[in-house]
Amino acid sequence: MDALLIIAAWTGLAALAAWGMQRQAGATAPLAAPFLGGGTPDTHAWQRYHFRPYTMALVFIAFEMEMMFMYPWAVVFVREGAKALAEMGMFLGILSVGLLYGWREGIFRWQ
Amino acid sequence: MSWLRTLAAGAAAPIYPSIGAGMLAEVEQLFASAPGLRRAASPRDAALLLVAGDIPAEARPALDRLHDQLPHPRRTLAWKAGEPSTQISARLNEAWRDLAHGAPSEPDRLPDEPPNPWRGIGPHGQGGKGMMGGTPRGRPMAMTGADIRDGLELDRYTARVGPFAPMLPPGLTLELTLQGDVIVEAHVLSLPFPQPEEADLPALCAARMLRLLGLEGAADRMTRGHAPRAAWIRGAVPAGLGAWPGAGDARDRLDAWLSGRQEGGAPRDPARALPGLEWHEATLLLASFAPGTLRRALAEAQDLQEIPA
Amino acid sequence: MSVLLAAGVLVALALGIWLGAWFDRLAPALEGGRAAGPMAPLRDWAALLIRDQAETEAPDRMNRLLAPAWYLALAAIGLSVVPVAEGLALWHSPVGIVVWGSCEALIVITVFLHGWSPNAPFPLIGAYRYAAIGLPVMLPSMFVLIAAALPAESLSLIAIVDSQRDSWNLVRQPLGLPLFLVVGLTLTLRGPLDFAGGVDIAGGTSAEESGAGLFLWQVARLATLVAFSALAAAVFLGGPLGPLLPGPVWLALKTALVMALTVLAGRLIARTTPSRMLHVLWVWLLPLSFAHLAVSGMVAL
Amino acid sequence: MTDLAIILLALFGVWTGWRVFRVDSMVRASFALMLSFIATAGIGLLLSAPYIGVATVFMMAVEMLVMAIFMVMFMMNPAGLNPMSMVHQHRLSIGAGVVAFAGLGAAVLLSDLPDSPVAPGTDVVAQLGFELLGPSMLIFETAGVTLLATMLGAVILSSRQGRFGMADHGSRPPGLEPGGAPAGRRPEKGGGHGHGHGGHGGHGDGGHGRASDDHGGEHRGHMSDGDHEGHAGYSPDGAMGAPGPEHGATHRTPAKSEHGGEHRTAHGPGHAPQDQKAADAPQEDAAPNADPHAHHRKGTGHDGDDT
Repeated sequence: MDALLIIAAWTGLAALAAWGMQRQAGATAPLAAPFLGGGTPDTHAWQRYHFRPYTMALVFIAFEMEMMFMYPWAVVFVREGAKALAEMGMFLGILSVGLLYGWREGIFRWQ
Repeated sequence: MSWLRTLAAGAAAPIYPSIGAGMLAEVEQLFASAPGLRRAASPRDAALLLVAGDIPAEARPALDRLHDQLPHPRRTLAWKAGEPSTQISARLNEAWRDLAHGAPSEPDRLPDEPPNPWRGIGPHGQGGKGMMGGTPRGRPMAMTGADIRDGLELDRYTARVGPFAPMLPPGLTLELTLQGDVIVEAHVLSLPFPQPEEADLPALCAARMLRLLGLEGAADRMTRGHAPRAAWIRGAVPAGLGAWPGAGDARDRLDAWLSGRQEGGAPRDPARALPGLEWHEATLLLASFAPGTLRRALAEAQDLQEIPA
Repeated sequence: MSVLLAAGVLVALALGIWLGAWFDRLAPALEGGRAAGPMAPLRDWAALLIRDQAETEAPDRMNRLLAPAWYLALAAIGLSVVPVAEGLALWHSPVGIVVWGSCEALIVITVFLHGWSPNAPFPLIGAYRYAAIGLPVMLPSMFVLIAAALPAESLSLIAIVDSQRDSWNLVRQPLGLPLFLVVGLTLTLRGPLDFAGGVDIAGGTSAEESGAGLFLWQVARLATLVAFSALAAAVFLGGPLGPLLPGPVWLALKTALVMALTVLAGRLIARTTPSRMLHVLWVWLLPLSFAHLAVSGMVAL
Repeated sequence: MTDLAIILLALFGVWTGWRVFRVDSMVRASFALMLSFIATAGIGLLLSAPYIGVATVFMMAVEMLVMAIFMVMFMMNPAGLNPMSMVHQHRLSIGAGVVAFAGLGAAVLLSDLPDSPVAPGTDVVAQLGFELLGPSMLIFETAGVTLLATMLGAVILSSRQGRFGMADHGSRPPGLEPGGAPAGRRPEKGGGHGHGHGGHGGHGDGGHGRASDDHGGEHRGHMSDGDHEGHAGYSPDGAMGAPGPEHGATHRTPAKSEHGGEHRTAHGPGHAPQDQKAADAPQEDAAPNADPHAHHRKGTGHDGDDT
């Protein structure tokens, strides 16, 4: 309960500050034009944006999901000792194969 | 709120320089050493527009567009060749103090018209029809094309960048088509403005690259004539970027500048090397040639292209 | 009590923001430039506040307005789980480091929104670049924080501080702080990991920002610097533990130290191209944090 | 008090969930969905499941960001500049929604929910850890293998540049001895490589999928050929091929010409008619399909025409 109150309070305060301080008045067309060093664009900037490391993003999601298992593991690691070490070693070992494969296929860069 | 204005008047003056012919080195020296001035990364962050040197007539419309992109309050100051930097520095500081204390702002130079008429057009008055049609809110939407790296048919964004873009040599205007942040097409619309030889000094050339590598402080230090203090300068430039026979790659050229040597080789048609490069790589590539060398190479390439046509 | 503590956190955050801004203005002295006085940050902010905020063409107005607010709020939430004295935090979360991890993930989203909302090319490039780098940076962060949780046998920051009574994690897990600094540089958009900004994209996500919007964004960046530094101080430098002086003073001193370190690292290390940095993160930093976790595990046993 | 908070969070979750379908912008839709998940996470927090609650926020934040990126990448009108509807197939979705709601509602109302409040001071996270290392070990390790399969699948389906060249050109390892047949298994219908357009490594792929595929795909092979509207060969490590003298004249060709036409200029005269035919045929069905793994399917599908 406290946690939710704290989160709500900080978020609310910050949003109020942002709302109160900023005034986005309607600008004239030349003032609103996007900055291109004096140049002009043909189209809106919003587009089907080509996000280059898309394969990386997919692998990242899988890897991150796996990391979530490690938090509870960390808590009992010292108490469980070698068993915990072996199990997590196996788990991480399996997943490192995925990373190695990704690295060999060259996904960790702009496609 | 007069206390706020008094406080603001004591701040460094936020300036966006539009650099014309012959003033590149002087503007760089000004911002590296004059007190109380701050070079803004974009005109949105600036209150003063410094027009340094002569701006050719072709670049005037671009200058007007740039001027209108400074938020209010704003003011323009011209810096003609021959005026000592202490004097322009004092003028800039004074102009900022005036503005901070509520001096009137300059009005727009261009008419208040959207790039395309849109109000009241379309089923919701947004300026377009269907999913991709019309000019919603004044501009059309980007359309698809094949990518040159992986062939995905995503949108192509075409825009003209320059002649006063902070990441390009002053005067250079490129018509670029981007897919994401990768350049898929590049054409030179105008050449960089001619600059005196001192703009090609190794220290200044190296400082320009350092700025692109995020080393603002080290770049200022080099501009003032000292060795930079920073880590991973060479390593940050990708090996093999901008390699030309006889000119080495960008990293070699930066190396040469850092050790005080002029780089020797010149590129052939550097604009042709831009497609396929990611934006940061492209700006590094252009900055890895001295302004004079780059201007000559671009001019030669333009001459070559005009003959067969 | 909680209200008092919350007020304390708010004051500490405000002071930290000012200190961080001042550090930024002191740093040029290292490079032979001019160091500014303690009033300089206030003057800079005033200069932003007296100027108008320019609207862009067809922006996502709501997200543009609120992105700085979320950034600021996330910094405050992250700071709330840091113990200010032994056994005392505003938010006694049993999963403090996971809360911090969530704040990291949401900060990446906030920066993305900040670059997306103005509908302009350079902010958009900054937003996507940052998303590409910000996502994988979270992995070293998770490894490092999990390594710190091993000897504490808990995910709570209070327990992690408590576990450092004999020796700080800085000593037991020497790689932790350097790796975590990478995370800090990313979250506070600084130096080698400031892929949301940069001269090559005219300031990136902030390229279209002016006036109060830019002010709030800069303040939020500094607030995140404070939160990150306080967390790093608690995880690696024993937080409020220390002789003679009261706990909060120790925490403040250590936080200031980490802030100075982050500012320095941000200023002195070059930023490479995003594609190369992605490679460095996955191929070098990730295995390094793997190794860090393995070694910390051995030491903890 | 807790009940009230749960009700408020549930209402917030439903409202943001509804917003997902009412906004025009893909980015807003993704992050509205994220807020909905965050509300659920808040309920988890109140139900004494701090780890599950906070981890939900963590996971969903990351996933919704990636989802937003992909939605913007592949959807028309991603920012909603022209008003649009996110809702399709009304009858079917209403039906599915009602069935799902009734089913889940029935499950909640009819099942015998446990009523044993967690004693204060219980270390729930540690219990979760013991569970993972004890009774649920098999599940946990299976999850590892599943995630590995996910990672491999993601790489195989979406990455175009592999170790041995472009995925849609066969991407086959080199021969075991110099000049030998490619190692590894042959793709069922035969890859583009090794089909006898001597010297022109990839040109046999004119028949592959969309013309645009080759357009980008042969990039590597063509580095020195000077076609493709004048880019001087990008190689993946950022190295620039030196633009040779033959880059001259073809460069100023406007980029938006048909792909087929460009190919004619690019290839030698001997190849032209064949390539033209091959490139035109698939272009008919070349709807702007941006799905990365469509390349592979289409590529192999059209391969037969050429060989």
